[in-house]
Amino acid sequence: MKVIKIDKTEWTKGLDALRGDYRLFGPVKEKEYCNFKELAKGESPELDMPNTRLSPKSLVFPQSEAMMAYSLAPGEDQNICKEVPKDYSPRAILGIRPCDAKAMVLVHMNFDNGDYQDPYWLNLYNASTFVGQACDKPCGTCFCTSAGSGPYNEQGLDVLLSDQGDHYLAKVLTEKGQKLMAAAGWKSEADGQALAGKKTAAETAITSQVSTDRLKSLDTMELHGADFWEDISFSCINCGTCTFVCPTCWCFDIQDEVYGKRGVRTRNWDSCMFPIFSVHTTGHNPRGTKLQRLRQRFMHKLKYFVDKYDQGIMCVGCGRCVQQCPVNIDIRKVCETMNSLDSEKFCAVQQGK
Amino acid sequence: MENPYLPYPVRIDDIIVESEDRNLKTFKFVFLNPEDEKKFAYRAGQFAELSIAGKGEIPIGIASSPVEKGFIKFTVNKAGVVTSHLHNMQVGDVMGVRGPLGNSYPWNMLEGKNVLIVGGGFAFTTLRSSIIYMLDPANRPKFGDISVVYGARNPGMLLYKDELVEWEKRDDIHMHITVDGTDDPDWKYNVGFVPPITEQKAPQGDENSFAIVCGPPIMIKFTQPVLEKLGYDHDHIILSLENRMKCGIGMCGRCGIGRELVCKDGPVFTLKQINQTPREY
Amino acid sequence: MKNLLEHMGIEEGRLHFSWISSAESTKFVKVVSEISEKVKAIGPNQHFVKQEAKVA
Amino acid sequence: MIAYTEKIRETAQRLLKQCQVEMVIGFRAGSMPMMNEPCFIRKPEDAGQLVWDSNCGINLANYLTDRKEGKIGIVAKGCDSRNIVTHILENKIKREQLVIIGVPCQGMIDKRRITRKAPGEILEVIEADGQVTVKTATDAQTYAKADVMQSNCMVCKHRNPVVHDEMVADPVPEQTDVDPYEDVKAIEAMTSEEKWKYFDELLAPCIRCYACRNACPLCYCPTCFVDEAKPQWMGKSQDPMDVRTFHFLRAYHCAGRCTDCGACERACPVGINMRTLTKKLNKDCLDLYGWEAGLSLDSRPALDIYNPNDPNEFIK
Repeated sequence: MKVIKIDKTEWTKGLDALRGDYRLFGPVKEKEYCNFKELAKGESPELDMPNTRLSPKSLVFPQSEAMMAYSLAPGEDQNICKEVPKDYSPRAILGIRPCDAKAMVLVHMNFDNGDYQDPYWLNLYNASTFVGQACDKPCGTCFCTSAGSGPYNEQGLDVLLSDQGDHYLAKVLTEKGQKLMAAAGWKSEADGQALAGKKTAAETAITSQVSTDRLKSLDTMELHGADFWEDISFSCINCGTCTFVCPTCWCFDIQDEVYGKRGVRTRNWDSCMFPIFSVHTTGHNPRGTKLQRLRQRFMHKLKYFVDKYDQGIMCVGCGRCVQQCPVNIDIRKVCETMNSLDSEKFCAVQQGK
Repeated sequence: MENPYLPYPVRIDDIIVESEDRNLKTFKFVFLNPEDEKKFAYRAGQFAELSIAGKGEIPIGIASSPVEKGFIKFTVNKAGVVTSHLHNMQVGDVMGVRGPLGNSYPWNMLEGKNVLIVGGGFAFTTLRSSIIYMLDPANRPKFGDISVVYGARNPGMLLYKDELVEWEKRDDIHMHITVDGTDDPDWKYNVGFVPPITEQKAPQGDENSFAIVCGPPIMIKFTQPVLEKLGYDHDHIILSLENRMKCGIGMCGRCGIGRELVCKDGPVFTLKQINQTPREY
Repeated sequence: MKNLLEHMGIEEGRLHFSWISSAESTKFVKVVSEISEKVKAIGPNQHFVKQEAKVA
Repeated sequence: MIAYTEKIRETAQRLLKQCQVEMVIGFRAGSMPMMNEPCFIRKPEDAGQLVWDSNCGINLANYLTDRKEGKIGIVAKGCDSRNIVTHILENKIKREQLVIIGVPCQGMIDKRRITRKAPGEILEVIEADGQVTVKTATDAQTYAKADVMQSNCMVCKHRNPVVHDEMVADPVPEQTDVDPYEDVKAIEAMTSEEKWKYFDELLAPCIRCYACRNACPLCYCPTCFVDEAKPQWMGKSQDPMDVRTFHFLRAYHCAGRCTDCGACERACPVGINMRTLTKKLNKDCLDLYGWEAGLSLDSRPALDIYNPNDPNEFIK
């Protein structure tokens, strides 16, 4: 597809033009951290940042979302759930990083699972045009290149922007992207040669890696029963930080809330780290200990998902959980430990590496 | 896009108290919109989310059978927030049903085979659905011998008593009803736990026989070796699992046992399949 | 509890505690009247009220 | 710090070798700058994993709740030891089960404070002689450690363990010229409207991951009030009222028990200083009852006892 040169002087003008057709979302600095927010009029996305503190998953999967509403008052509609109005007008997601866009591709497989389609997630996803920004300055915790993504990865993006100093080079990847570029009035075609060099440089700058080659062939039950889980899970405090900051974690809870004679059925993010996630009404909990819950998280990401979809691990290497885990449980270390089961059983853990 | 979270509105048509402790009631629902009944085409062994506005949803096995038309039935144990509320509802009240959900008993595989049904307690619901389905005149020729071992704590806790009596009388189904204990001197059926009764009464297994087991975990645990002894292979032992669920359609993530989701890939699995999962149910 | 609520921005005088025996009817009337006066003077409560969850 | 580490390893090894303990709970080196990971050691030969520096801010008392081992060694700085005392008083662990390896503490580094100051991604943080050197790809900056400590450490008056069986060093001098409640007083001086707004803004970033609750050694309830379903006490959404209810009630559950160890603030992924709530309660407990949590095994917590002289002007 085409490569378009966007002079930085034309950037805000283009954004203003886009506002006619799209709601704009992008990273905004609030207090200490950048997070994805709807851009106010005249506001530009903060593109020069390491990455947002929270992943952009909330753009298509809000942490709390109304699913349906109902009346509890006597009448014809009493107790009948009805859909609630939603705004699925076109949205432009500006400055999403390739890892996070790839994460949406993985999550898509869950919300469109062949038998059922989740209308809330899919409608928002389909309404969005993803304008990604390539990462030229990856962090020490980034391991996207070994997690099925990369700083210039194009999966899940409609446009990929690369910062070239005084201008951006925009690689248009889809029809949707094409349409957005036209709406913004960015049209001066350029050759994309500069992109290849930058891509290689960015990939080389990624110093952190995980090995995933053996995960698929390893036996599920053997991994599940491995004795390293006690060591890995000891420090875990079972908070939901890793799951909430993760761009590929999609688990949710459904809750009814009543206000007088009306009620709303809402869904909220949930976390496999929380004991109530899996507890039965009888009080029996199949994952009642923190070891079981932590194991579920890593086994899901690094084994069950791998087996189920054959699309690699359910992790894009964004490094958020590594940076934000309060007790420094590092998925890279866990992945290595799992991947090297048997051959180097325990070495890595026992030496504290 | 169809919204799979949106329940079909139904009216409670009848409520039957099934057990003497009054904790088990069967609810008969009629769809408010007749076209919804067509969309709710189900197989025996599937479940649905019963949805009560303001309270939430609860996954319950479908107790009625696909051959019964015009209504659906669920037998519900009073336990949590939603089921307690449901038990207080009245005939005529409107609520929601979402489904059918999950796979079912593997009817294609079971055709032409002998079927042994082992059930305990209130998990008998989808088994009732299955028995009615198999005994339907149109379906009965498709199956070989049908045997049933069904147990409850005491005679007062047995579900669907009228039907049990009827099935007892038939000669195309072998009923072995049992209770853990009773002080009723007129009790004319078995006394004992399900596993030993199964061992005494159930037919031997072979490649033409399948066993469907549904009951509390403890019963399943002790029935498994009995079935093995009787000659049922692990891929001929069929179990229906329960796990905490919310969405029922394979999305919310909580009911996973390894890569399988109990709500969508199950709830029915062969023992052979379950052996390959971490059994987190 | 009172201190912490007021620390978070609930107005002083909105939360009251009292210890009244079932036999102390006059005290009960007195306390309730006093409290109603005070709370009326502060006006309707605006905080810690959830009309409906603000969710997407 | 290196001396501390060596002494901790030596002690842990000795305790394990002599079978005085089944396990030692301490810290091992983390995979990131300014992070160490809580860990347990069961074999004497593994004691070398243990480390000590100014990145051991997680409160290890959290890992003692209802532990079944007969004998546990635990590395404890001042605040950890106060929470161990609280745990013992609240029957979450027995004193006889513990061999407490006391560490006189000189304050923990505030990861966020340093990250804010650094011009880029921090690659390495080195501390020596009261100085902290922060290296990024492009430069290196040195700060006085006193300027980059966790804010609770800056005003800490109990750096030395209050209870211990071993000590890895001589006690450090306690800070005396600090006012622990300056920030609380600033809020107290606000009008109700200002206070409401202050907490609105403070709690706005909360994602209800419950890291604050779970990092807190006091929050050991088997089922937290936010998770309770029968009855359900509060909403589970991101509604600001639900978020505030959670923080308000959690703080209240810590009244008279909180040692201001800072674990909640440190654990928060979005940088909320929820200590402004717990500290208010600490201040009230000190002002009203002269009580500070976890200083002695011999006295019951302020809200655990009745005294006819308790101030009661709030009751009409």
